[in-house]
Amino acid sequence: MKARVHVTLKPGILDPQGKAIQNALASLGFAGVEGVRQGKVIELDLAESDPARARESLTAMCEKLLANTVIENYAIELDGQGAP
Amino acid sequence: MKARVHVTLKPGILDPQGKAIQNALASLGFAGVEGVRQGKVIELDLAESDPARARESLTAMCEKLLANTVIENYAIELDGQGAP
Amino acid sequence: MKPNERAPTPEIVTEHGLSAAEYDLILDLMGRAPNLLELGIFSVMWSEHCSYKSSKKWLKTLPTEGPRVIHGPGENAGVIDIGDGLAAVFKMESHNHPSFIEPYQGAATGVGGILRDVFTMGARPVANLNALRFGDPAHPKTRHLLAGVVAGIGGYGNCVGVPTVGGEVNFDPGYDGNILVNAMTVGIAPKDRIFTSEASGVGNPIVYVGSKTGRDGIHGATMASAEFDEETDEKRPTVQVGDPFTEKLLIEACLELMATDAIVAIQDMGAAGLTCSTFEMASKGGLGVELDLDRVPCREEGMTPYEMMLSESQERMVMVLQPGKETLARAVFEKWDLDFAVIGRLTDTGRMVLKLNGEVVGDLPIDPLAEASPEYDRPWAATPKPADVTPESLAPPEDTAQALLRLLGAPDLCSKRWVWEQYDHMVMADTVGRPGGDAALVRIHGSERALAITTDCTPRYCQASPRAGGAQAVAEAWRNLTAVGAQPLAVTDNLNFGNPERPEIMGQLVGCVEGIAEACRALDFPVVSGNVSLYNETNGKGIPPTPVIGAVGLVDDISRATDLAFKAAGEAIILVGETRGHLGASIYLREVVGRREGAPPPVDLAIERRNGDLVRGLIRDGRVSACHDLSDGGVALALAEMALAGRLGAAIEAPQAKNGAGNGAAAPPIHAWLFGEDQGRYLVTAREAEPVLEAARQAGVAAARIGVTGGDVLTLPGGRPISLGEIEAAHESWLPAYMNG
Amino acid sequence: MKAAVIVFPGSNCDRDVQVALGQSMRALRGKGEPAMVWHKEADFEKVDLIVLPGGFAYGDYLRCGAMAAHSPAMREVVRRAKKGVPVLGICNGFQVLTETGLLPGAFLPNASLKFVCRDVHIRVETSQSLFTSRYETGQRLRIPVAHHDGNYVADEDELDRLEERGQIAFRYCGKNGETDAEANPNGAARNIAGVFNEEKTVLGMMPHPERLADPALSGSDGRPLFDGLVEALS
Ligand SMILES: Nc1ncnc2c1ncn2[C@@H]1O[C@H](COP(=O)(O)OP(=O)(O)O)[C@@H](O)[C@H]1O
Ligand SMILES: [Mg+2]
Repeated sequence: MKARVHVTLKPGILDPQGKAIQNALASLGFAGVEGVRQGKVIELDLAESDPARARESLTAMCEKLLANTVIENYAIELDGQGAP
Repeated sequence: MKARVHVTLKPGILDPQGKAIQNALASLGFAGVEGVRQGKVIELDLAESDPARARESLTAMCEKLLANTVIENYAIELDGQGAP
Repeated sequence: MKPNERAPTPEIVTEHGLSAAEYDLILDLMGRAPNLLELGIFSVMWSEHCSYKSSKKWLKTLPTEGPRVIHGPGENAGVIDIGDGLAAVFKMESHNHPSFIEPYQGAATGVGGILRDVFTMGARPVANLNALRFGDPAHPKTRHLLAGVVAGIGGYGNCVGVPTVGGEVNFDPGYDGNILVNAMTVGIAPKDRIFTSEASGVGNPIVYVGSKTGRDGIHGATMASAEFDEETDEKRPTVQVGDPFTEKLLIEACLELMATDAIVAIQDMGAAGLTCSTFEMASKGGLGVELDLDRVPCREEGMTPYEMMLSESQERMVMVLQPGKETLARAVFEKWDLDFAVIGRLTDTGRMVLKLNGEVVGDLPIDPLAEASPEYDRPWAATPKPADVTPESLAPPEDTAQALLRLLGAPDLCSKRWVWEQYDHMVMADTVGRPGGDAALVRIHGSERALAITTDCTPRYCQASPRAGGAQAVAEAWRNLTAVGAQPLAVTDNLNFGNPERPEIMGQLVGCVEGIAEACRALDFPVVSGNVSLYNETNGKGIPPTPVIGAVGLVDDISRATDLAFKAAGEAIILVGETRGHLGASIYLREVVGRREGAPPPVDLAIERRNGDLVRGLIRDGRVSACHDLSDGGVALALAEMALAGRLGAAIEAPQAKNGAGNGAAAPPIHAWLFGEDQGRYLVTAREAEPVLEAARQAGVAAARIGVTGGDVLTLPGGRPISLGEIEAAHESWLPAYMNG
Repeated sequence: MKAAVIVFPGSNCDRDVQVALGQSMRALRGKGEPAMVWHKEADFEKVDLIVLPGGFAYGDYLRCGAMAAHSPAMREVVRRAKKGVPVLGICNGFQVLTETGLLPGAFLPNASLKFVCRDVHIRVETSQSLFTSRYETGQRLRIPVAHHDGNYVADEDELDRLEERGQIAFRYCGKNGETDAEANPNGAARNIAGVFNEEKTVLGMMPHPERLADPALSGSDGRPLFDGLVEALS
């Protein structure tokens, strides 16, 4: 099944990429952009077809590798299971 | 209003990061990961509150800055307007 | 066999960039109509990019031999003997079109490609350089292209861990629609362990290593030879994405296997990937190949033979192994997590036979195809001789100091720090001379010796007079190596021009090559490798002729090399070489006066050599403390750069008579003396002027003491003193300010 | 003294640090050469110092140091570090150390979002460690940085704790030692260029001392770090 992992910086952490995008948008003349944060999406094709087991294994992947939980949050989205 | 822009590599374009993540997951013992692609999500806070106008302006932002349309696709998601 | 279910239509033939005459030749060679796969192979093999069909005739006129040359043009890279059992392996290559379409990936894959050309030959890459040309800074695309190209070069080179130590960046509206990205790599190999692509041994396995094959840049090689038009933006051909991490693994794995005796021949997959590489190996060895395309590692399902043969996926190599060495080789590549597949074998048929599921899907003759590769003697028209601009015809600037500051901050002359600070120029811990000097100095690991490396070209000279411009590019490169104390050894070139089917463009190419050949001959500076990029043209307007010269020299003792920084107060500043104040085609004329005209400064190669030999000797004998060659912006600009590098000012006196020439001729007007771009000149500093002047007299070289170092201002004759702070602000601020704009 | 340099796929300063450390070993002890340990080897010999070199382990894909942190050799490094074996991580090595949790904090892209390679000045915050014993507290060093993700972050409490416990090894500084924003090449919190673990047996630093440990390379401010280690560990 297909899964998506969304990795975002924790709220208190300054996001240099988001800030740069915000500045660039302003200088391109896009008004009214009040905040920008950039995150990652990791799309995975899994052999697993059971949603519960898939979610369990994705959680382990996130904790171990996909996210750095010191500064990042993650959310798991399984195809057909709605957005996180 | 809040908006999210999802930026992904076009199909067929090599994704070295995705490939490396896939290998790393395998060597960490996560079996059954058959493909990985990495993309970006850009979350924006917009002063605009009209969905149509917001979408129009986000499309322009994507074409101009947020996505590299030579190799990337983008999808716009507006809060309360469902996933792309 | 069913090679011919569908004969290609004329449209398909045209789409493959083949002329009707070329297609007739194909019919002759094949004795039948080719199928699509075969047509694709012909088209890439005969593309300008792979066949050099427009330039071959002229490239043959370049001097390519010398006592140090081990391999000249024709191999993946040139190889020269640098003593101590070592060889320097180097080449420059363009990635112009791809970088215009996708600057980051285009430039990154350009670096990847040239690195492979060098380590394919058994050399560990030790330095990268990049010669970049962009459009008018005011053009809407320029900033984005520059940012992307620099990030791409850094992104790739930094990751593979090869220092990027030098290059050049120019701007001109003539590149608005066609930027130039020329990348150079220098490597070092044991002299007796150079690898080539010449296959041998019928039956030997052909092995594929590296990344998997995807549908990247199919037909990129033909694209690189076709003019752009407004529709290019629409076509958006698949862009190749580079993976520097895999390249790094490939370098290490190849060098590891090269230390054994497993490899017979090796070739990187560059333009036209598997086709060009296997073809070349077989053709050089006078053999045939048989490939089982089922075994080619593919990134995607359902790839056709056409796609596999023409894919330009990056980070791939082909090797011919000694029989029985497959297991050993596989272990090395698997250690580095790289794909490894035996995809075929050498045959004695002289044909390239391609099989899929045991069925023949393509069958072409190798030698006839390579030999019949078209070679054109394209008509050419010489560039008309420009009128001279005499110094006297130009009024002096209102404010000399202002004119200098203007030049220091001009896009072409300003500091390129913003660029090179994005490049790891120190990894490998052998960068003795960092970017910002005349030539980079890269220590030969574990020794006290170093390679000096530079790239040079002054397109405005080439435009005014191709022959003089071509010679000047070589002379300037030679001078830059000399200025750090190196013995210049050999060059690589990257000839960037517009559409060769137009006689005036062809005339530029012919003129530049003549100039290069003449200068290389006169300076004993053979051309050992190179690359040609044509059709750099948009809507019928070609780029300025840009024959970039990359040059390598040798320093025997790094403690005897020098740089351009003023070292101590109270030292004499000596101008070596004759100053006539040539302002035609100068940067002063363009930036301060606002005119683009005149003939470029003449290059007298005998004087160039005499002056350079003197200066190099002075540096080696420790008789000068700093040295800088003169080029764009002349005496004034060089003084400012030396002052800035040394954080030390200088006071300069007005010239008395035509500088030290001793023939009593009148001195040129001050502005011409300060900003003229006469060739063959250097500025040096020394505690005592007289011994240097005496050495110059002995050698018959014009030289004069023009001032003294000290203080924190630069005072030019006829101008107000300029503080180092002002110089720094003018020199350092333009590029960052522009990029932040 | 025995030392090991862990080589990850994509490491590219492994040889540089081997040379710099080896040079100090030979100068002070007359012999020695750090061993190169491939990342797949978990059972490398007993050593007095482990070095994690700079470079782009696994291409720095996903996050710098993330994949390297899980290699077999790293699992062993973590185990030994916890027993007190000294570990030095330079640049990418520092990133790997934070990913393993041996050092606190994490890295974001430089505030400029650009790779930066240039000499910077750093201030030695304490000479009381086996890594910095040959420097004076407050001494200013000129050492190059070369990274894209050197923007050190940790939450405020963590940063306060680092300060209190003297775990900050180096800070980016200006000509007169001032640790202001102008002297900060990457936006790192509190100008942090290097941190210790609590026991000061593990040091991670972004600048590359191995690149200026040889006078032929226009400076040798990095040399005392290696000399000090050789002195302390043999
Ligand atoms: N793209 C670049 N990459 C690295 N270094 C560069 C680049 N462009 C310019 N430089 C460096 O800036 C310095 C000045 O360049 P340039 O004016 O072309 O030198 P010169 O006039 O001596 O040929 C040189 O040291 C050169 O290597
Ligand atoms: Mg120069």
